[in-house]
Amino acid sequence: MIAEWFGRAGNFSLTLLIVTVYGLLVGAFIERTIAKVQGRIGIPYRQPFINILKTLVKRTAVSHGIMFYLGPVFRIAGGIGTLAFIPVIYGSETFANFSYAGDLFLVIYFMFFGQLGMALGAGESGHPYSAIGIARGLSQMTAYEVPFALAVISIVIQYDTLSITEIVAAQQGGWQHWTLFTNWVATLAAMLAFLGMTGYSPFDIFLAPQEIPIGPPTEFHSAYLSLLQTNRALFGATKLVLFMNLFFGGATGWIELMIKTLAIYMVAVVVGVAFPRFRVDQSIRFFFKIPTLIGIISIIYVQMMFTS
Amino acid sequence: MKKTPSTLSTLENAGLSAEDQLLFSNARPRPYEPYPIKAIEDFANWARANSLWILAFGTGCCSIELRPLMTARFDASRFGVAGRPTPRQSSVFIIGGYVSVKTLKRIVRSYEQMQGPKFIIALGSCPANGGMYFDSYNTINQFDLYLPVDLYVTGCMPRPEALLGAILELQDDIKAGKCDGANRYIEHFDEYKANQKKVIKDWNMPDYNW
Amino acid sequence: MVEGFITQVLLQPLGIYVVALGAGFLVPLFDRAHRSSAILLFFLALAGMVAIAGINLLAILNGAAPIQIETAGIAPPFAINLRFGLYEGGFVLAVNSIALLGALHWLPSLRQHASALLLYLIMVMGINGMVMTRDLFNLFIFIEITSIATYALIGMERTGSVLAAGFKYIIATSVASAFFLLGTIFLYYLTGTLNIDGMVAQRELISGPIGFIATLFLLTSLLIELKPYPANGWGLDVYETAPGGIAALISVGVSAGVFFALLKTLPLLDNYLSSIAVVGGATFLLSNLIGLKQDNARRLLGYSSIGQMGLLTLALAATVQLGIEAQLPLVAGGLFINHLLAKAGLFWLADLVNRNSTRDWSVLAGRPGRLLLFGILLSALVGLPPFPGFWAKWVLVTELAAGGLYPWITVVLLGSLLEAAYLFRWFTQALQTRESDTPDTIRLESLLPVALAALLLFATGYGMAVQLESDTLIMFLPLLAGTALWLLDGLPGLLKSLLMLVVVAAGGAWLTLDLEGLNRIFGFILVGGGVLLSLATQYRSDVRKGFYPLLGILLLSLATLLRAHTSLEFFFSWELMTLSSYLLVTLGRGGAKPALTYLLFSLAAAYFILAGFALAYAASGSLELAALGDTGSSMGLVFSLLAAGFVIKTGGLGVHIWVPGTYGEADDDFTAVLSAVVSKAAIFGLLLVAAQLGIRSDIGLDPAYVLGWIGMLTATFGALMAVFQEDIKKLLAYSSMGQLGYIVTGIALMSHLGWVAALYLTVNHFLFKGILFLAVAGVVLRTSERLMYKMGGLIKNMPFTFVATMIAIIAMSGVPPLTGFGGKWLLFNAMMEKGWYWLAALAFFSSAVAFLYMYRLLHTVFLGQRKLEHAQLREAPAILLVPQFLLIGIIMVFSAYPKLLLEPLSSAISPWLAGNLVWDGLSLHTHLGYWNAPMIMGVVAGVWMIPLLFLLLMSLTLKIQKVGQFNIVFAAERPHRPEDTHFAYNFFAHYDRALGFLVKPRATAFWNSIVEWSHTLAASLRIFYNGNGQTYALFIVMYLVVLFLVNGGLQL
Amino acid sequence: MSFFGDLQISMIVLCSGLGLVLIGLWGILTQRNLIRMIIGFSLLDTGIHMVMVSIGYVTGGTAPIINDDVPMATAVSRVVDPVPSALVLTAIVIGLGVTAVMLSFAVRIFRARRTLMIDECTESKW
Repeated sequence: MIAEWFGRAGNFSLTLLIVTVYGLLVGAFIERTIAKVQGRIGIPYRQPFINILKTLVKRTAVSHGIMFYLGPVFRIAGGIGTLAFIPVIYGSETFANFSYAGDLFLVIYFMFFGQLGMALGAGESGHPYSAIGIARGLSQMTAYEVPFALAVISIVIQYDTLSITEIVAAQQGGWQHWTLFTNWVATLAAMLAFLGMTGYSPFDIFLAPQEIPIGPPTEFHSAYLSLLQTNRALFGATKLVLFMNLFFGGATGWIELMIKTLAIYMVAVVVGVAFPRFRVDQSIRFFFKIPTLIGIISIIYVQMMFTS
Repeated sequence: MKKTPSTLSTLENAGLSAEDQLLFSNARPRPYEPYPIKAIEDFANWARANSLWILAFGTGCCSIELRPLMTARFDASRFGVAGRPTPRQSSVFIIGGYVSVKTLKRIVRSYEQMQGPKFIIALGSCPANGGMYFDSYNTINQFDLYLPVDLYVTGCMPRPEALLGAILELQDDIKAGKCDGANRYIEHFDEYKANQKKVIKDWNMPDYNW
Repeated sequence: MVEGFITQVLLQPLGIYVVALGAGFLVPLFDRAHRSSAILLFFLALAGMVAIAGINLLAILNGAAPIQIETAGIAPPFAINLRFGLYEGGFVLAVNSIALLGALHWLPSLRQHASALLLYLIMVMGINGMVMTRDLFNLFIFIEITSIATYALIGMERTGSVLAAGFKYIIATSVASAFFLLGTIFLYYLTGTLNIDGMVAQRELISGPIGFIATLFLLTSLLIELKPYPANGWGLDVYETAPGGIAALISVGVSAGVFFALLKTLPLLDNYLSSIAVVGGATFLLSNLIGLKQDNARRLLGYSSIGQMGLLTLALAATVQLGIEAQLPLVAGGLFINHLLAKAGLFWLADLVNRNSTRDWSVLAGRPGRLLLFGILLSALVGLPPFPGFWAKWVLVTELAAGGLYPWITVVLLGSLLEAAYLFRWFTQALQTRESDTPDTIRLESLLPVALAALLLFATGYGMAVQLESDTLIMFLPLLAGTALWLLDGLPGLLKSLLMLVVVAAGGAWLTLDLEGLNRIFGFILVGGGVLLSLATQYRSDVRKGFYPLLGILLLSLATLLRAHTSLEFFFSWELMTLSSYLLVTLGRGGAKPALTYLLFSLAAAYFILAGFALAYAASGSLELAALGDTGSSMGLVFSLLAAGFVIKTGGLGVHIWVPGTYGEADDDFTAVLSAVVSKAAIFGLLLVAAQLGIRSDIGLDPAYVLGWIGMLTATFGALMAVFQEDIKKLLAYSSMGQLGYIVTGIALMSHLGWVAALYLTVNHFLFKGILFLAVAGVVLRTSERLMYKMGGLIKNMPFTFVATMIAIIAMSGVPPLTGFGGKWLLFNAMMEKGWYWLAALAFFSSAVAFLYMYRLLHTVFLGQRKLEHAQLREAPAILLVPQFLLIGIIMVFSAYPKLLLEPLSSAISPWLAGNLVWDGLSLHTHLGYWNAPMIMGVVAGVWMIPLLFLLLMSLTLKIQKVGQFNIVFAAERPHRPEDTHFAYNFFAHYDRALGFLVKPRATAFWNSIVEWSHTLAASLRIFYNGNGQTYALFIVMYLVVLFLVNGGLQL
Repeated sequence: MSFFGDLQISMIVLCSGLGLVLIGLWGILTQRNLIRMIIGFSLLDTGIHMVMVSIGYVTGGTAPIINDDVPMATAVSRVVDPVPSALVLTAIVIGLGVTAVMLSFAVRIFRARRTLMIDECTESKW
């Protein structure tokens, strides 16, 4: 029993390592890509690692209180935990993580864990901009959650299961079985929600570096910041893996995973470099219009196509 | 400057009202030691040198030269340089040109809020000797009386190439472990503070802005 | 000889007249000698009348035959005869007793006027005669005797307004008497007899045009005497102006006599039953509606009196129409005795308080004893338990339903609601202290008659309960406990609190521990939870007069609610719960006004439930709760009515407007009980109804589906409204509303999984909302603030409260690994299983919105910038924290091992909805997904601990300086004041800009317009009461004409 | 049979009684002076008494006294019904009482407010 637990934990640590490193590399890759578009060379691939390292080796720090201290811990625990409940590689016992503890529903709700903890930490910093950033972030979250929920419901109807493993299993056997092709409406709704979820432009007002110096984490620094930076890469990659599993047929190997997630990420990047920023109320209204409509259509669509 | 070990463990915060005293920390800053193992310290310095986050605070007209640094022509991000909107997360403070007394107050506050190790590059002639504003009533002439400067870049105003060169030089200095401005500031805290207070008349901040 | 005289004459019913007349003659003589001796004689006579009535009634109750009294030893029809049967005895005893009490009350004035003694005796004797006589002409004489005595009593007051009102009264009643006389003589012409029994025996002779005219005159006269709308302005004027003692006796005594006259002549008037019912119903409804507009206390009582007589008339006509005369004593008797005691008591009280405007009754504020009396009388009048009116209305409504007279049910319930509205508005006004009030000068002993009336109400209420129910002891247990605690109300607060807890714990355990299934589970929540949360009441050591007895009643009535086997038992406990919780809310700082809204919505809910139970009884013929399902074709309607009632009580969308005020203004510790415990009673009711009715296949899915939508919309809008609240308690109130919405949806699913979800959510809501409200109680105690933006940074002062709040909020939010996730997971699975996809999507949205207010609560109160004046605050008292941490313990256990909770829930549901939860080890499986709570708990603990350890390790290499609250980056400036640095006020302004249009107060506007419209309607309906005696007389004549036309007068 | 023979005496009394009732009602409803209203009431009362008497009257009947002239056996068809007469007596007494009370009210109202107009006594309303 104990050995089994250690085994699982070990396997998961491997997954965690790969996904984190991959997430950091993807971040660098995107930065470099954008730089190339702008005619620059861009950061070296090692830059995200150095950044984390640099913040770790800072020698001073201040603390605003216990929740401030625990905020980053909650945040990264949210990221790691979310990954822990997602099977990363289809058909691999090693990289199934702890996905047998809970289903898709668990993953969706666990994504809030880190955000809530971080919000509390940022709140205790006492900086008004943190609170403003959180208020904006939470508000926007309620909006993009709607098309996402509709898309999730749509695919749950389609595959008649909440188990991510089974959803991936149902998409095996060729690209034509991916949700992207069998239920493109739901995928479209989910990808629109994804734009909000990544926090890239045009939905990045809750970070707004110039207006509310990067919002929630504005007071975090040193080792706290290193945890947050790690989580940003890890959590971003985790969301990509989740979307890949739900809509793009999952992955049977790491290479497939990397190609697919990079492709999904590029959607957000392309939209992000092309569009200016929405105000919060504008982005909320945006999500309640077209994306929600598409989400609603996806449920009607799936009921017509798959349940008769 | 000679070292004056402070006798008090806390600061007076004389500039604050009794009410405000409760709201600000009155702890006296302490210098930090390098890592005990040389290899680790070198590695840490390498990381610090290759990830220079600049506080986005343009204090004077030379700050105009900071912008081109990130553009395609100079692309400082190659060297790990990035802008950061909050002093908490920044490690390099580039004093962009002349420093008025009013700005000095904000510079001091922001600098103290940065977490060490932290570095200052003084850009242009003005921070060094007052430059063309040497006889202005509200411009300070010698910046390093108030905050420790790690590197000066002269010129009025220096080209971005000069600034980029300064950054590379700073990286070399950091890697060599020569940039201990932050500790110097703390070790000579009382003198620095006295100098600051000499010019800043409306001192309504705590003595050290944690 | 003397002994013979006493037993043969005096103790016979006729002795009443002997005593009254004899004393009447002697009183002036005695008065010559000494005023006091006359008064003594007067009281002796009244007491004698009570005694004679009582002795004879007792004999009849013991099985003696009704006493027939023949005058002059000649049998009817050649002489007048009287009868003293069960009905007569009851009425006479009641009237005489109230007359005795009234005389006690009126004693100070009686001392002034010796002739009043005589008139009073004559009046009472007249009423006795009206009740007992069997001769129509003799009835006329007694009516006139009573009237003349009344006129004279009114005329003794020499102010212009009383005299004017008296004159109008004389004109009206004289015209009515003239009609009576005409009717009598025509009846005599047709039947050749004046004896009512004789006429009834020859009923067939009373036909044709003359018969029609004769009965029409008789009917009109009696109805007019009962003051029907709109021909009753003269009655109102007298009620308004006459001294309270007289008004009371007119309202209850004279009206009772006339009512009895109608009762005994009804066999002659059987053609007009529908007219009588319509007149009664319309009078009840309309006079209660018009009462809304009234702010003169006595005139208000007048409207209420008229309404009550209308209800009695309606009840009489309906009972006869349905052929259920056997129920008459319960229905008419109950309503009558209720009206008699309550109304007389109120008139007396009005006399003592001596304030015309109901607003000025605020002199009673802060006088618990007086308010208690006032409240008892009002509650009785409205028909709340345990008073006779409650039982009578129950029987009336169930019988109306059984007879299919549904419109009348609507009239009765709507009228009752309107009456409750203005009566309890009055009570609300009495509760509010005003600066300008001078203390009232009521002497304690002068309250004796009022107190006796209140006591008699309890006694008669219990008497009726015994008639209707077998399990009365258990039903009355909460009241007994409450009374016992009330007697100890002088003790120090902490001791009382302790006593209450002991009583409730012992009583509750005795009542609920042998329950099974669902009831057992709710027993733990309602009683166990109630006691646990009530522990916190110890945090206040002040006296809190009335608080502990009421809380005891409330919690024990929740226990008896669970024990109920019949719908009557259920409804009794339900109403008791409503009443006690209402009174508890009024004890809060600003509680009086919101409590009124709460009461009215609760009563509306109760009336829906009553109507539902009545229909169920009509359909199944049984009062057993278990028989609710045997209601055949009316099942859908029964379900809808009952569900509507319970949904109102959960604060469903549209009828939620009572929630914020009630939860906001009630005492802080009581709010916890109200939200965490009392609201679950509605959930229990809903489950009960769903179990008996909702799951039946023949009911169709539609009502349940509608219920599901109502629940989910409530959840969504509750969350949205909570987002924009600045008041911490109102925020939690809206949150409660929303959370109960999920539970309602869970119940509406009508599936095993759905119900498990609903029950799980119920338990969870109890756990976290109890913590939250208690935590808030601590915060409010320390800061004396309820507006969140005026707080901030309290985590430094109140870390334990913060931890409790945070854990409760995580448990509420649905974030794993705490209990909230299980509820959301179960609900989502159940909804998907059922195919309720749109509701599932809405649930996602509303649970996301919930994050906004949850974060706002934590941030603006505990995080951010602390105000200077809060720097020295202490942690909340330990006694507040203990229940919170006990609840946290339970949350933790259930989070890690939900099987402990889910297994009993599932097995409690299985009797109704087959199915069971599929377990694989500790992992719960549904059709769609799986949930392994212990493992999730383990993983989360692991992934949380590892970064924490890492950070701790890194901290060793760092110099971490703890800093002050202003040591923040503030764009190179320094913050100036915590107030302008704390981002808290209008926290979600941007959200308001985007979605604020959804939460414009439409429901409030709707209900306000309902109030406004009903006031406008009332204003336009009372234009008939222009104060002119001639107009009133015209209405009387018109009444005759209308009755003539409506009953087909033109066809003759 | 003469014309008057057809029109029975009781019918005349009945009709005039009912007429008086109507006149009395008219008086009560239209006359604003309290005294006139009381007179109206008296007329109404009297009218009712006449109606009562007329109902008991048997045309050509004798006084309801049982003696040798009117034996028991035939009394019912020959005598006037005595009951209405008795009732009328009582009713008159009561009517008198009511009228007296009304008049005393009128007096007191006049004393209290120096008017006898009923439409000036409308302060209690709505």
